[in-house]
Amino acid sequence: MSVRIDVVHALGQLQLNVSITTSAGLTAVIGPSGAGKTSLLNIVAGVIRPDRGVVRLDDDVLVDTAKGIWRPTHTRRIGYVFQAPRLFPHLTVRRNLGYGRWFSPAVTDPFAFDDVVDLLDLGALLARMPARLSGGEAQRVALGRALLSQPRLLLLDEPLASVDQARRDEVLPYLDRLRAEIRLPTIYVTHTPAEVESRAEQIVAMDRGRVV
Amino acid sequence: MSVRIDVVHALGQLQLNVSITTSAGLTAVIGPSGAGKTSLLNIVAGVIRPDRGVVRLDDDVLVDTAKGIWRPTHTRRIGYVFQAPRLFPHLTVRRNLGYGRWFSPAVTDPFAFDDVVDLLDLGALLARMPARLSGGEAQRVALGRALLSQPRLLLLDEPLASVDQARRDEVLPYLDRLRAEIRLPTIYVTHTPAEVESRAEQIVAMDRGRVV
Amino acid sequence: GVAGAAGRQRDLLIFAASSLQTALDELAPAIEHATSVRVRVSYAASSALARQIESGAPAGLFLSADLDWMNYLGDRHLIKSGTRVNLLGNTLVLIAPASHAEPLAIVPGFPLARALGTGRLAIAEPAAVPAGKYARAALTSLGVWDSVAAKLAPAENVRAALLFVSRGEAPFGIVYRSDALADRGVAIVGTFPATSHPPIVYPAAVTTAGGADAARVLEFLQTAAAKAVFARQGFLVD
Amino acid sequence: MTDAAIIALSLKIAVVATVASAPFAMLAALVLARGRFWGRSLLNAIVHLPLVLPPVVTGYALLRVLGRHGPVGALLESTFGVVFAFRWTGAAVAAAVMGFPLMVRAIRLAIESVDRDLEDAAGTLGASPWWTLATVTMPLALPGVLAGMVLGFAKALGEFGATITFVSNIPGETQTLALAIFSLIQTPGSDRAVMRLVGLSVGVSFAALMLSEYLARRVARGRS
Amino acid sequence: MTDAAIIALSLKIAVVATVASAPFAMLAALVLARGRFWGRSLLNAIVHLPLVLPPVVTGYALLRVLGRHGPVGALLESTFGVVFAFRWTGAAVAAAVMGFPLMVRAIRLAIESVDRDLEDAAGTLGASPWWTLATVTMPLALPGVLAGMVLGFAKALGEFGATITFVSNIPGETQTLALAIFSLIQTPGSDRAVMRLVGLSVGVSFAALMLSEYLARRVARGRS
Ligand SMILES: Nc1ncnc2c1ncn2[C@@H]1O[C@H](COP(=O)(O)OP(=O)(O)OP(=O)(O)O)[C@@H](O)[C@H]1O
Ligand SMILES: Nc1ncnc2c1ncn2[C@@H]1O[C@H](COP(=O)(O)OP(=O)(O)OP(=O)(O)O)[C@@H](O)[C@H]1O
Ligand SMILES: [Mg+2]
Ligand SMILES: [Mg+2]
Repeated sequence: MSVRIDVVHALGQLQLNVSITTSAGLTAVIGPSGAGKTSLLNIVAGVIRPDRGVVRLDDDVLVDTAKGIWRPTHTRRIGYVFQAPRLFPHLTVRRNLGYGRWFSPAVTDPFAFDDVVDLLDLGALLARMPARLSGGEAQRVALGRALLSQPRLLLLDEPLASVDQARRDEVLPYLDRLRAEIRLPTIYVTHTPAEVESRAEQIVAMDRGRVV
Repeated sequence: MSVRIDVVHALGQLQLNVSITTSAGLTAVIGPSGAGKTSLLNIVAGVIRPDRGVVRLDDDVLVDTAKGIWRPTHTRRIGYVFQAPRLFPHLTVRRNLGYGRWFSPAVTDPFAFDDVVDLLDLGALLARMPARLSGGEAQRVALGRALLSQPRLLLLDEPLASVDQARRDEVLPYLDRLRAEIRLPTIYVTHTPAEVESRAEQIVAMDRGRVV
Repeated sequence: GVAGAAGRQRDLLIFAASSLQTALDELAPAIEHATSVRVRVSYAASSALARQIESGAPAGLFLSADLDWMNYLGDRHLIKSGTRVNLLGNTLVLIAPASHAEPLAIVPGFPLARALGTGRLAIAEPAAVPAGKYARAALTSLGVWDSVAAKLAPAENVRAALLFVSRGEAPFGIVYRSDALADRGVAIVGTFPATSHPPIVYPAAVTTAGGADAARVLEFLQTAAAKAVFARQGFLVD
Repeated sequence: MTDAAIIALSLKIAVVATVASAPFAMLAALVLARGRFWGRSLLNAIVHLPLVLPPVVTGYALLRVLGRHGPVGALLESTFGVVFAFRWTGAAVAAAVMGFPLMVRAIRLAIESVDRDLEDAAGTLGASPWWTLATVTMPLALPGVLAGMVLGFAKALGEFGATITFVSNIPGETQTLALAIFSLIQTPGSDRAVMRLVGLSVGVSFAALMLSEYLARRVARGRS
Repeated sequence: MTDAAIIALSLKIAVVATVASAPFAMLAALVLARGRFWGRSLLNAIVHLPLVLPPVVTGYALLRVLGRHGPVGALLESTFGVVFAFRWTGAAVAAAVMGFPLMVRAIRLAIESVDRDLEDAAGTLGASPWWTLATVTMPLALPGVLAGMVLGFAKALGEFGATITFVSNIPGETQTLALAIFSLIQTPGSDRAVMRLVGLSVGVSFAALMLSEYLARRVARGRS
């Protein structure tokens, strides 16, 4: 699957102006704080409506401002792990994890619930409310929730920033496997290029709203 | 200055049971997600009241449950950068930064406002509301705010998790300088031991609520 | 269903002005006994009741404290005009708190304003509530209205005016005799001559929705037995 | 009427008024909190009307519109056989209308304080706006819904002016505690009886408040 | 009284009632939201009382307590020379009391939805609980304070039963729009005049609502 992003969007003083095409696999987005990385993901996910431009997944046009096309967020089937966990505070961890599955159309289920729970070591937390999770625990739940919604594209905004090294070393290979097995393309924002250097098939370096 | 922490506190299933003494300088706290690192800082700052135990800064007893002593948070003069930025959403960046200065007793001001703003590169953000900051920007403001409150002890909970490498490389030496110049002891929680390995005078490794 | 529903023929809903409550509640068992009609009474302001009858309220009998609102229904053919009677009368009295009540002769030009001093005269709302309208007419014909018009404390109804006086908030008030008698906190210091105001009349009529039961109850209310109860409450009966 | 019967009737009216109007109040609150359409200010003003006008006016308007001869009242009667006029159902309508602005404000306030980021997150997980509303926004606004229902219920207990004007003061049918108290106040020498009914009112509302606080605490505890 | 004079008086009473009771409402809301003491449920019940009781009862209670011969009224008169009876100030008191539960609920709801983490953060920066309250909690609860004041103001405009019972219906002194409407509605054939005053009421409240929404939008915009 290829992802085509070609957008212009004003954010206060910053002018976001990005044109990239990525093909299947892992795309890393790196760049200093305030470069516009999160905003770019927001545009792809449908959380921000860009001023101008096009977003396409293969032939599926998600945004085309010239043609007045704008597919609402919930129809895009794009998994998004936000920079903050954004767990639903009124639902247990289990129900947070299950939230996206209501809407996932697939019959076969490559992301089996138990697999994800095991991988992210969430077993002991399932009955917990989000207010009682540690920072890293919450971020892992957010990652699991996105994976379990069976997306066709995964957006990760520093998903491992507060996850410890040991678990990071487990999660990254798992993501690799997912990409390999079900060809789930991933856009990965990070401050730690080391995390993705060896894996990323493409690295997009951003600064001040532009690809550099 | 030495910090003495000897506490027991139940957190759901986890039993936090820590006894450490640190002396002036940088103490790193490392450990997997859910180890109890944040809870430990919360106890020192006065955000959580431990079930049992003692917290002392030199001779200043902050907590002594046996003697019924519990100094309220705001009288402790402990700067705390939380794991999430917790900026005041109704105040501009400038007023967030200045919030703690109302209460800081010092006449001489080792953390000059402009110095901190320059160091953390916040100049362009001063008039901004927190809702319009990127993740890394918000975390830098939170760090600046804590520094500017003129604490006698600094608690940092993964303060650089979403700060990019370049800035990280600037901030860490600055913290070193602060510690050297005004002998500001710091307790630093991190997932990236590399960040502090060369600097920390003491490394506390935690797991499941205990020092290991 | 309230009245008229099959199987409950012997129930009658009466709409009555609030000021009749004490008397009617006392009479209810006697009415039932004499007419075999079980009555339920809804007490409210005459204006509200009249408008409800206009909107199809299932009341069979209307006892108004006010001629105007009975006329209002009459004009709209909502009462059986043949049944309309002036059931009761009342007397208008000047009252003062029982603790310091001194008689005041009510004659043309009597010094009410001076007696009030800086205090206020409690009356029912003179623009709207019947007792207030009578009070205003009486004071006008006695030539003292203008001198007290700026010193009024108009109340929602007679009982509220009574309350102002019995609580000592107002040094004087004008209410019906029937109300004054019922409150031990006030004393009657004078009675307005019947000629000083239009006759105080409580008209009653069977509504167009009302039937034989309503007529029978209205008839009973005009018997000597009923009149004795009304009289004891301070109403005028002839 | 015995005290017990009056209390039972008052409770029935207040509960029906609160429960039946809650969905409409949620809808109105939602539209006011989130809608961006031309007539929004107008809707806002209309919702507040029962608060702004003297209750007698509201009652009179109800009588005119929902009475037997009123346009809506006549229609409801002929099509559905539903009659509000001079029935306890009408008293419930009056109480609901009078409590409506209170419910809407509380719910709206709660909806407005829901974190939009969570709704965005639900969207990326595939939840349509309506589903997000049902599973995220409204559950998070639940404390406001509860607070609104408490206000509506309390108002329903105390409502007097609109009720007596719309459905009169008929013992056993429309005479609630508030109306019974009013009637008694009109009767000199009944201070004792007034105090008794006032005491009952206070007792009923105290019980209702305790219940609501208990529920609110449960909601809050469920999130920590 | 001209319409303009009645409107001016109504506005004066409503504004004074709303502004003067706001601090007390904030205090009560705060105590109910945050206090953990024995009499909390009782305080909660007392705050709700004016909603639960028929307005006439509240007016009667005010007369008993704050009237010239009431315990508090007599004291106020002898010590401060303050008189409420038959004065516009008394009408403002009645309106304030009747609107109080509405204000408290809205403010309390807003306080309860303030993120405690932010208060903790203020504490670590050296802010005492009171200073935190003044600089963090209350500013963040501002939308609720505004909503509460809107409800209180609207209620003050419509208040009738407690006002007329407490301070009577004196043109130019205590006769608000609501009381003027009441007088007219009792008079046959005055529908026209009633409609005019109702129209004015609606107009005044519409203006007040627009203003409040504008302020609320400014508050919200200031945070984004
Ligand atoms: N209020 C609470 N009730 C129950 N359990 C809690 C509560 N708060 C925290 N915990 C649990 O206590 C443990 C320690 O939490 P803490 O936040 O201190 O971890 P941490 O070491 O900071 O982890 P991280 O690196 O993920 O931030 C976690 O397992 C967490 O789920
Ligand atoms: N609503 C907004 N109004 C104005 N400016 C905004 C708004 N949202 C974001 N910005 C600015 O746009 C820039 C890009 O923000 P973005 O969140 O995309 O950065 P980022 O690359 O994700 O940074 P970080 O690594 O710190 O998370 C930042 O300078 C930010 O302050
Ligand atoms: Mg970002
Ligand atoms: Mg932590």
